[in-house]
Amino acid sequence: MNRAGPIYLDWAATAPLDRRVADAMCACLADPAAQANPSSGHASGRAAAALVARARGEVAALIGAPAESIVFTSGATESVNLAILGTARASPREHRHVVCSRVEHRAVTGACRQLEREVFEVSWLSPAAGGAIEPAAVAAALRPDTALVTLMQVNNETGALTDIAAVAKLCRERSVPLHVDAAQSAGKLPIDVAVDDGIALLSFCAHKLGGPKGIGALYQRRQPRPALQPLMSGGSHEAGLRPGTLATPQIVGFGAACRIARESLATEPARIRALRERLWQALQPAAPLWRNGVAEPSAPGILNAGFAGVEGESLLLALDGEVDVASGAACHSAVAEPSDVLRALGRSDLAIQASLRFSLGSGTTEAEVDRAAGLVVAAVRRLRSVLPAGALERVA
Amino acid sequence: MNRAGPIYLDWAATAPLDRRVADAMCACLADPAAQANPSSGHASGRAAAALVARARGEVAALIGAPAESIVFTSGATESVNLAILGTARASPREHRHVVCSRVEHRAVTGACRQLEREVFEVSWLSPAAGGAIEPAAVAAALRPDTALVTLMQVNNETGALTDIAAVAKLCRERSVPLHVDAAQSAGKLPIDVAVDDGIALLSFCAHKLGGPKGIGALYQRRQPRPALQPLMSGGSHEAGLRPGTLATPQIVGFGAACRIARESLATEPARIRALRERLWQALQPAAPLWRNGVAEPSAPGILNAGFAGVEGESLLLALDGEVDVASGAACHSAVAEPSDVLRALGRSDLAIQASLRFSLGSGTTEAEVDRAAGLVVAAVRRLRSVLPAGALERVA
Amino acid sequence: MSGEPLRYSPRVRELFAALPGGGALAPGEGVTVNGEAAALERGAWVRFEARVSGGRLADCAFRAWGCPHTLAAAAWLAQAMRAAPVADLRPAEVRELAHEIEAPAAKLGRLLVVVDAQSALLAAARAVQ
Amino acid sequence: MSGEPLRYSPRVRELFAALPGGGALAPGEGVTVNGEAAALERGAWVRFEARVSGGRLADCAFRAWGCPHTLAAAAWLAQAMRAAPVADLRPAEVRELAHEIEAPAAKLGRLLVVVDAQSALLAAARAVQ
Ligand SMILES: Cc1ncc(COP(=O)(O)O)c(C=O)c1O
Ligand SMILES: Cc1ncc(COP(=O)(O)O)c(C=O)c1O
Repeated sequence: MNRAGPIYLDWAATAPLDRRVADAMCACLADPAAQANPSSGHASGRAAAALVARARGEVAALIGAPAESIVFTSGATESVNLAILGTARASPREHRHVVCSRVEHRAVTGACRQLEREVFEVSWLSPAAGGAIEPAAVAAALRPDTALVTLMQVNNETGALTDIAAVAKLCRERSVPLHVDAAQSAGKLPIDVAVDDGIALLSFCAHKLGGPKGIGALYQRRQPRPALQPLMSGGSHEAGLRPGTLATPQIVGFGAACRIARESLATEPARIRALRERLWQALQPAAPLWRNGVAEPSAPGILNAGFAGVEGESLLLALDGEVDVASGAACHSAVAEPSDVLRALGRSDLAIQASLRFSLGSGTTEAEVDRAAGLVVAAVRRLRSVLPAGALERVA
Repeated sequence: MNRAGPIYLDWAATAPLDRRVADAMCACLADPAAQANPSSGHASGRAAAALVARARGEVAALIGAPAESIVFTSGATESVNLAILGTARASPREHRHVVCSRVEHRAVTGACRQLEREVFEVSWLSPAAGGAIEPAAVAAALRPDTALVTLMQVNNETGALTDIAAVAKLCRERSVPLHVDAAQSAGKLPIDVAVDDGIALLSFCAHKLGGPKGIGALYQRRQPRPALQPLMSGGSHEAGLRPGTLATPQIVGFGAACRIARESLATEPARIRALRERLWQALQPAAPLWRNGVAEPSAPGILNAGFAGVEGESLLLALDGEVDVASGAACHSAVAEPSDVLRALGRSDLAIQASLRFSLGSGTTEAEVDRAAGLVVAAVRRLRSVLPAGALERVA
Repeated sequence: MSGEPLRYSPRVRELFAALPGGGALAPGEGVTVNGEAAALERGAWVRFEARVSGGRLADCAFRAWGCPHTLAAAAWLAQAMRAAPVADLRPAEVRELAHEIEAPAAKLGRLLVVVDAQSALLAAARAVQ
Repeated sequence: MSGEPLRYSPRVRELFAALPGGGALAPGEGVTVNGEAAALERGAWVRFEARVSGGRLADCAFRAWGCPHTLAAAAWLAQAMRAAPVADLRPAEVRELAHEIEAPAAKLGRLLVVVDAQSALLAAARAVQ
């Protein structure tokens, strides 16, 4: 982000577009030979289709998948909806049970609630204390009529990491399709669907890993191939699963971002994890404070911290224009709605209000972390300096 | 398109990105201040949201709508599916009838067929001889239990123009929501939903009018506001109708393309219509030939013509690399599938095979039209030169 | 984790940035009184302190936990009351307070807490006269 | 209006571009025979013409309506038969023909029409010997 602007610590909401990806996209946007509809059979259409094919291979390679197992969508939200609604609606009549958790993204919980309005029964798993879902909890929830298990690998609010390999093994043994919401993990942690072949479906998107907004992928395993009912009609694009003209420059950008992310997987997670712990240390002068979710196992780039006695909206305004962070609560209206995820971890509404999610990414530097921590500590102290006596202990 | 490459006459499949749109998008892709998630409340998020808000106004202005009536989607396919499935599924139980036509795009016919698999009955209107739907046919199909009328303004294969103003008036009088698929007309013909206020929903996308692929809009009238059930879950974006992180650069490009299209509406349709008639004249040396659909009323840029005695796949290969045109048949497999639209016009399968859709756009020049016609005439003559005696009369 | 953009009037931003009168009362002559109100579930906890001297609120300070509007309203009221004769002071009208700092309707519940704290302060101030 | 990219082998592209032997027979000595087959619903109509002279197909030409594979196959066969002794000629095997020009399996039905036309030609050629 702009060096002159706020320090950007909201990479889990979206990553700024990688400069190399922007270059690849601009070249494609301006290239006369890339303009046709990739579905058109003529020479210009075939040139565009070749760009799509190459990018499809790069996207697939990030997760160890063959190119033909990737369905392009408009983002993780669509991938997740297609995976969940599509699998459930295509499943045999006697399979009417779905396993999900209470800490999933709203795209997942929303799709599962939609299934509840249809004929499905959903088992809502609670996370362990650290925020991850225990494979044992999944095992206990599986039933002969389970049509789908859907779990996130990394929680977008706490960074909690679920042992997807173990869940995949379980699902493979029980022949239950597993859908993984990898929006927060793809490109940030190694994933290999060839190894974890219990994963039947996996959703991710470009903009969380340095690619463009508005493009996502759904991985669909080949063998055995989970049946999917499309969300929309309109043509035979994407193996009949997802109609609509393919967005060549978006796909090219997604491919470039996946290639870059893959190359950086050997070093970036450790670098970012170290920065996160540096941030946590640098925030200590704002004690009393706490961490929402365990330190490990976790995604490298997410730190969710709460500051006793602090009101969330005021903390955000105190940081406004200086540090871009996410609140523990969604302020859709005047009264902020405490995060369901943090509630599932047993946090009080006041503690949730007093929490911030800091998320770091490939562009984050030590200097940014240090400056941001200093600004947060100062803001917390200023707000505490006017607290009524007893409020520090009572609120959060 | 590349001057050195094929002559591009497939603007109805997709328009090459307008250079000014590409510039606006590249600026946005590279702008540090435009990178955040427009849904984020922090300073960087608000900066992105301001870009989205401006573009929303430009997109709305193209069709005479207020900004808040525009829902951003991934394209016309999604808009159409959201409009049709969304309205039908949200309609009162006693409204279980939908009016559609046989010449709609596959996104529309597919969505209506999906409704038939649910609890709906669909009236499939046949076009008049010229390819348009008569308002009288709509009037005759309306029933007390009609939940939705869905019609395209301009047919993507023939360019036939349906009198949407008359249909809108009818629907308004009968209080039936009308959805217009304007993918081929928005930005190419004037549309004003403030005047034609019988239009309850209107779908269009950016890439048909010089904007980026992968972004579309659904107009939803405010008063009365048609109820819509979303296709996906995931958040309160777009008034709860369409979840997922907004793609700022895509939206910025869409806005720029709509502004440019609106400014050119006074002159471009006449210029393109004249080019199309020039093309039709220049093709006459390939007689016997015919026009699929009437010359007028029609969209300016589409000419669908058939060449007696010519096999479609061979004609395409003869033009391959020289002229990018669409076939009258979709060659999904070895045996080309004749277009349903041309079938609905009463064309034989062989006549459909022998047809090409030429579509012109803002970048099309007289020189291109003349050269393309010359190439087509030469190709037709060459193929006819090896025809068995009698074939010219028998096939097509 | 996302939400509506933060929208604050310039007046709120200004008061929030400076928090005039926030914290402890400056030492001085007179009797110290206070008034407090809290509604944690509504998101506000406000305490006013004042020194009453010569029939006036010689000084007035606030402490608060709450959103920016709450803090701004408390700061504004503390300033407005300063140096005023206790006899003239009336609890603020919530709507006028909201109008003064341009708070949205959804924040009225919190501003009520501010006014409740002010009422308590004024009662205490009248009692020591 | 869209579809799979056109995929043709270099051999098909070459034959299609030149259409060697397409159209009328060059004038010359001998008896003219022909063989024709058509299956419009399958998308092919092929007619071979040949001059038989001295027990050989002194010349051979084709006419066809059909897809590029059909035209290429007809052109290839016309060339292959040219100058061959009529007695030695056998109708092509559809699979060999497909292999020769690298036609996909889905096109076998059309190539059958080409072979049917060839068979008719050969029968006619044998009859005039
Ligand atoms: C875990 C998770 N799943 C799904 C999504 C949805 O992604 P998008 O908004 O790009 O569709 C997000 C993004 O917030 C996420 O964090
Ligand atoms: C009439 C019509 N409707 C809908 C669409 C679908 O547009 P998209 O592929 O951009 O989603 C098209 C594009 O082919 C069209 O011509």
